[in-house]
Amino acid sequence: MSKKVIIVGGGVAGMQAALSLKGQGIDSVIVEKSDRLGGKLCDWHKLFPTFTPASEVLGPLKEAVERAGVEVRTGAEAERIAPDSVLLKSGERLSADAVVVCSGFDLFDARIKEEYGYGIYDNVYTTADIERMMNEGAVALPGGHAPRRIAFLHCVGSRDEKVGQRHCSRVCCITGVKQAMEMKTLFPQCEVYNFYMDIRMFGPGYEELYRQAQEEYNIHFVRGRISEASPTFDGRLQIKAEDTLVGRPLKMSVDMLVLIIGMRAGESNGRFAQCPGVGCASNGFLAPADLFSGSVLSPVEGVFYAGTVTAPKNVGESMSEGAYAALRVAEYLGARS
Amino acid sequence: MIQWGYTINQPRAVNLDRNDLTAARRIIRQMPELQACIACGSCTATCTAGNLTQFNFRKVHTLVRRGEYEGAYEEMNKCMLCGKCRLVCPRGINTRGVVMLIKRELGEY
Amino acid sequence: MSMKRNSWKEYQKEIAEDHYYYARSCIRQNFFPGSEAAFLRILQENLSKDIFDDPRHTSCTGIGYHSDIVPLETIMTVVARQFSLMNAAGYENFASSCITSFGIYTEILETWNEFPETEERTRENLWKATKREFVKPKNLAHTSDIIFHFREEIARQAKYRLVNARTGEPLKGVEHIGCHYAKIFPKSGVGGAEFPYVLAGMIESWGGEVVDYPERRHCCGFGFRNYLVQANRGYSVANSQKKFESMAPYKPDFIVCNCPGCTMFLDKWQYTIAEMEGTTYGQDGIGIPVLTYEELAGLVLGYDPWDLGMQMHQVNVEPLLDKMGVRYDPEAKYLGKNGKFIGAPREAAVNCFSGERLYRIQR
Amino acid sequence: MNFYDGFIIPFVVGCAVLFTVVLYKYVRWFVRLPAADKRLVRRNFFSMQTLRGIGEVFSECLLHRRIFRVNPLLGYMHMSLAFGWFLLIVVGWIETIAYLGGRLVPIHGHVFFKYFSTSLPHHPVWGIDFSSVMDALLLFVLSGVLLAWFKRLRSRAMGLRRTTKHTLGDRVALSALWFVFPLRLLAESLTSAIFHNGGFLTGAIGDALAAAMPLRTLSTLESSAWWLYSCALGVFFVSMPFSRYMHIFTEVPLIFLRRWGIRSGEKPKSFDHFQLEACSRCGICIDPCQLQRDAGFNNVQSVYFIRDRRYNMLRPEVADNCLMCGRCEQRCPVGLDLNTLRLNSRSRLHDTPSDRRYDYTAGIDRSSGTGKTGYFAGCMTLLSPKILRAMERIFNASGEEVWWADREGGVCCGRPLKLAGETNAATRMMRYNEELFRRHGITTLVTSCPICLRVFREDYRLEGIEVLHHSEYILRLAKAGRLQIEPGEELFTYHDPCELGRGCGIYEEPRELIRCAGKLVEPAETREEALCCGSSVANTALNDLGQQRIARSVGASLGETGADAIVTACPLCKKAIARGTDRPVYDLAEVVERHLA
Repeated sequence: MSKKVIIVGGGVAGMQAALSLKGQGIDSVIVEKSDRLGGKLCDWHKLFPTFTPASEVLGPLKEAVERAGVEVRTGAEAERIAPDSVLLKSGERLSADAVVVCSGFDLFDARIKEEYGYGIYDNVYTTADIERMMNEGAVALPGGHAPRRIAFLHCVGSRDEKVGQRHCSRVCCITGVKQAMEMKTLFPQCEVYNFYMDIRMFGPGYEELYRQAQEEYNIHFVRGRISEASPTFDGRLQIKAEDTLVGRPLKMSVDMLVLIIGMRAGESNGRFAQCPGVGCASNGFLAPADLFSGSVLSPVEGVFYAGTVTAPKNVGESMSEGAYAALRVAEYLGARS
Repeated sequence: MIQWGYTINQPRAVNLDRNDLTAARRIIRQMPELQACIACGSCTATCTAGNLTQFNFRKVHTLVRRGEYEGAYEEMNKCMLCGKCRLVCPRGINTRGVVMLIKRELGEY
Repeated sequence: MSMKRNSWKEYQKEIAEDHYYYARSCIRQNFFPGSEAAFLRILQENLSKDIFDDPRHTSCTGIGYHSDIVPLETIMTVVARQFSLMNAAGYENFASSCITSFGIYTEILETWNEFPETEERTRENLWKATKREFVKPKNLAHTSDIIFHFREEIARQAKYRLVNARTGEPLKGVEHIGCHYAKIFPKSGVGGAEFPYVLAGMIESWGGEVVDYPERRHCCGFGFRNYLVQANRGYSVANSQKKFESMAPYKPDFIVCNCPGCTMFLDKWQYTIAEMEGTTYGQDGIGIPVLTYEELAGLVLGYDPWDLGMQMHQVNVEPLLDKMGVRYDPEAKYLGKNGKFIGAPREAAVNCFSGERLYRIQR
Repeated sequence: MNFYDGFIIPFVVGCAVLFTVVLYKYVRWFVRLPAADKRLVRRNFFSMQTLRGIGEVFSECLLHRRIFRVNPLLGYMHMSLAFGWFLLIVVGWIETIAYLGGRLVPIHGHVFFKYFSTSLPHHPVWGIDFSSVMDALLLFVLSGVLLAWFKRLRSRAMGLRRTTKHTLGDRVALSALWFVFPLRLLAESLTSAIFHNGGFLTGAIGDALAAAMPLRTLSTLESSAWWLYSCALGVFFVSMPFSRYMHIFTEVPLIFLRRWGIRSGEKPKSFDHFQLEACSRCGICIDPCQLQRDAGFNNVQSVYFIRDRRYNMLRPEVADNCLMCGRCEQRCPVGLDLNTLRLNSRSRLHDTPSDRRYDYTAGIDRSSGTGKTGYFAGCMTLLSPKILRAMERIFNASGEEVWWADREGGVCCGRPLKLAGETNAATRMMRYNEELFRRHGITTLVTSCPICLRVFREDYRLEGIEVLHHSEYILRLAKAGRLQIEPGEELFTYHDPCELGRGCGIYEEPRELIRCAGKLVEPAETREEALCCGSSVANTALNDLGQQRIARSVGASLGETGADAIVTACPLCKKAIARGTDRPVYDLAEVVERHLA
């Protein structure tokens, strides 16, 4: 009798896990709460640090999943998980031999940082908005004219105790750099300022991109967190920060303020953590068995993790974890039969 | 005549709307690598002049890039051009060239 | 503004409907003596509420506390005594007129909440000092919260609205919120810390238009130590100046504050700046009238401006009165309750039309 | 005999313009010489120097001896043009005199003698067949012209990888020059075709032409050819004082002034004009320039710097972008003080009054130790603690008591500032250090930094204090038996620091010390020809990438020796070369320290 694995979440990690399982002759079902596969990457335009279109990563992956004949159940949201089953919101219970949780992360809701005026002033955007506008092919101000000055603010919803987000979301620094370069390419006359607390360029080619942004794209990096944004008389925004490197307050008006929003733990993590043995780390992400050899294992046998459900990760890391989780699932199932 | 006993303090904020950034842009155009400064401060740490006075190369050029030119020329005149900063700069910035450039561009401030 | 209201909804604050114990403000009753009387009159006469003005209560000693003169233990004991007086009078809703006091009360209540042993010590101290005990108030509100709470009722009774009587255009009002109102605990203010709605709500309900200007959140510059030490006053006035420069392009018709200190400084610093630098920020080269919310409510309800004590302002309020169409007797401005002339201030640059300055402006 | 024909006008006008302008320039520059320079002229005018100058003019201006050293073919080209033309003029005059005796002949007489002398009997005078002699000389010059054309096509064959990019004026003058001699050949041949008065060359060509076309055609062509010849000369003469060909004359006064002891200084002065306009833009300075061959800069070399300065279009990007390594100066056939000229240009661009600069150094003294021997590490050595430690051990081993001038941080020696052109300010730092040295009563000053060494020797007033580079000092200790250096088997190669080698002439001492400690192998370009590490403090314009490229190329060339380790004697060179090689790079002191007995 063939074994069945349920994969919770059809983002890149989930799809890769399904494919890798298939490669080992194990069937799986992807349970995806939205109506399409791909997760948040569907809304992304280009990927750092190479400016590869997200579709070039997602397209082949989706096709492969389709070709492999993996069963995909969209519009199905998992409510509870257990090593042997997944309970859907609809009340249906799917039985399984193993469960891989790839439910990803949630984007931080920038409205919570009221002082930046997201949702209050028209010219405050999030990085997700920028990607959406890029996908729609039109980045422009509400009035339709080109921005003369753009400010990016790093760490919105990351490393911020005031909003209960102590962790670093890792990928936002490089996202901010990437988008700053994209904006500079779109609007060469525009001045782009990135306000940061620390710049954390952890990945291959990231530091190089950062330097390129500084040196070739003339993007200004100011170390200091914007404290507040307020509207100006001419419909722009005034922002205030401290230029901590010179120890002086700094203020300026901008046409666009882009909040580089972080990753917060998926809202479903709490529900999944009700499975005995499964638990969340203090930052709300699911805690793996250990951070080294067991990064894709939950403390419960039969429940596996892959991707950003355990911590902020980039696309490549999430996919690698998908493949690695599949390997560990196969070992687990093999040992049981 | 009222004796106030105080005067109105001028704002300390670097106001990028009011500052004239023309000279800063000119400097960056001639020395784009200056933008690559990550403010590690090793230049200031090793600075021969900085060990004898308050001179802080990193701070001065950062202020200049923000359009705060006042005093930059005088500050840069404290530099001895010995070149230690250039040897320690992890980003390979031509620091001595920056000193010369800022002095050349901001002589009138 | 609609979005701001959304954010305000997240900061709903419970405000008692009736039966308030009134704690006065040192600054307000000294510099805007008509305001507190007006508040009591509005509550009692217009809104038919029960509010107790207890002659036995004291200063909260907040200014002393913020000037490092009064220790924390002392001020906690003083606050405990106020609560004890409230209990004795049979009230459980505490209404503070002063923002500094309001901040003190919220901060101390929160401290007691987090550190119950502190509360215990305060009880002991109060007992030792006065042989009193106390129960914490059920509801703590700033008096501006209460006016905000009844703003629609006041609007219904309004005799004047915040519109230009001649053109029908809404008057533009700058609302300035005292720092200690919600910046300490956003949940303690109506609308939170970033987009407080307490004064904006009044202005909107009474027909005016709120100005959202870049330095809206900035402190007026009082800052206790900044003002109390003469040599530091330059910092204090610089803060107000920053706000004035930021709001001036919007051509506001008035400024309304809920903190007595802010009202005083935004009013008096305009005089100072005009005298020192010759700069004024209002229309026609004169200052911007600065009002307490009680005065604003009083004007809307048709109280006589001189009964509201508005002759005590440094910046003349007549331009605002004229715009609103308020009827008043210019001759009666400096007449006391007994009809005697109380003396008039000398002309000041802040009240002179530009070009006709009586004083040479020192630079 | 009549010496007039319409075609002489371009030549005469050209000559007039040429001599007027040249005379005006020389008088002006000479008058403006500083009094001290004029005194030197007066004092040395009647001395052996003047005679030696004549010799030098002959060997350099005419024979171009120094260019022969760069490349014999290139030397021949320059010599044939210069000496050949000179002989054409001299022999031309002799020919004129031989035929006409003492008769007054106009200036163009000898130039167009073939044309005007058709009425004279065509036979040897004084037993000399002048026609053939002149033909031989013309052939000599033409061979040079031919080589010049060849050089345009294949400069490499003549020892030049790159040649100068010329200005428009230069191109006009050059084209005119190229046409002068072929046109002369043509004109004389045509004349001899008609009058049969040619020598072996012009006569032969003339006979061939006479056989090929009728007399009428010949005489029309003859007149046109003389016109063209005269025009070419005229154009060349007019453009000469404004183009690079000004060097033909200017090198002569330059040689004499230099012989009389006049030099350029750290501030611009009138003598600089003689140097600037004596540059022939031969381009020999381009190839040795590492900024060109490694860093890809093609507009900053001495030839372009001098050109830009001469035409008042010198920009800081050009003036500042030079390592001042001295490699081009070493090769310059005119012997120009290229570094000094560069320096005083920078001084004009950057120098500022320095009334209060470096006042903050007043009263600072962080020196330590006592001893008659002082050690000045210099800023760069302070960043190379291995050198510092090695020096300390060497001092200890030799039992020397040392006064450490700047171990805890000091004031820069001032040379970097001076090299950047801020000579006034640099002086203030020099005075500070001088005072510091004197206060501590040292008699010997040792430094491990050649940059400091050079400024101590050239600009400091240190009477009574002997200034030594650590290579000289350590060698002296070794020779005096105060240090025992044990020989090893390691194979070293040595990089000559610019400031130490070309700058101070110290080549032997470091090598001798290395040989005490191991074996020494020389790189391809060494001693006077040694490469620069690329990080020279003299260059404030070169970016990091440029420095790295040069370092890699130097590292490669040192690596080619197959040595186990690279030794140098400058902390800056050490750091720079280490970036460009995977071999260990040591300072001389470290090598000695490791081999101390």
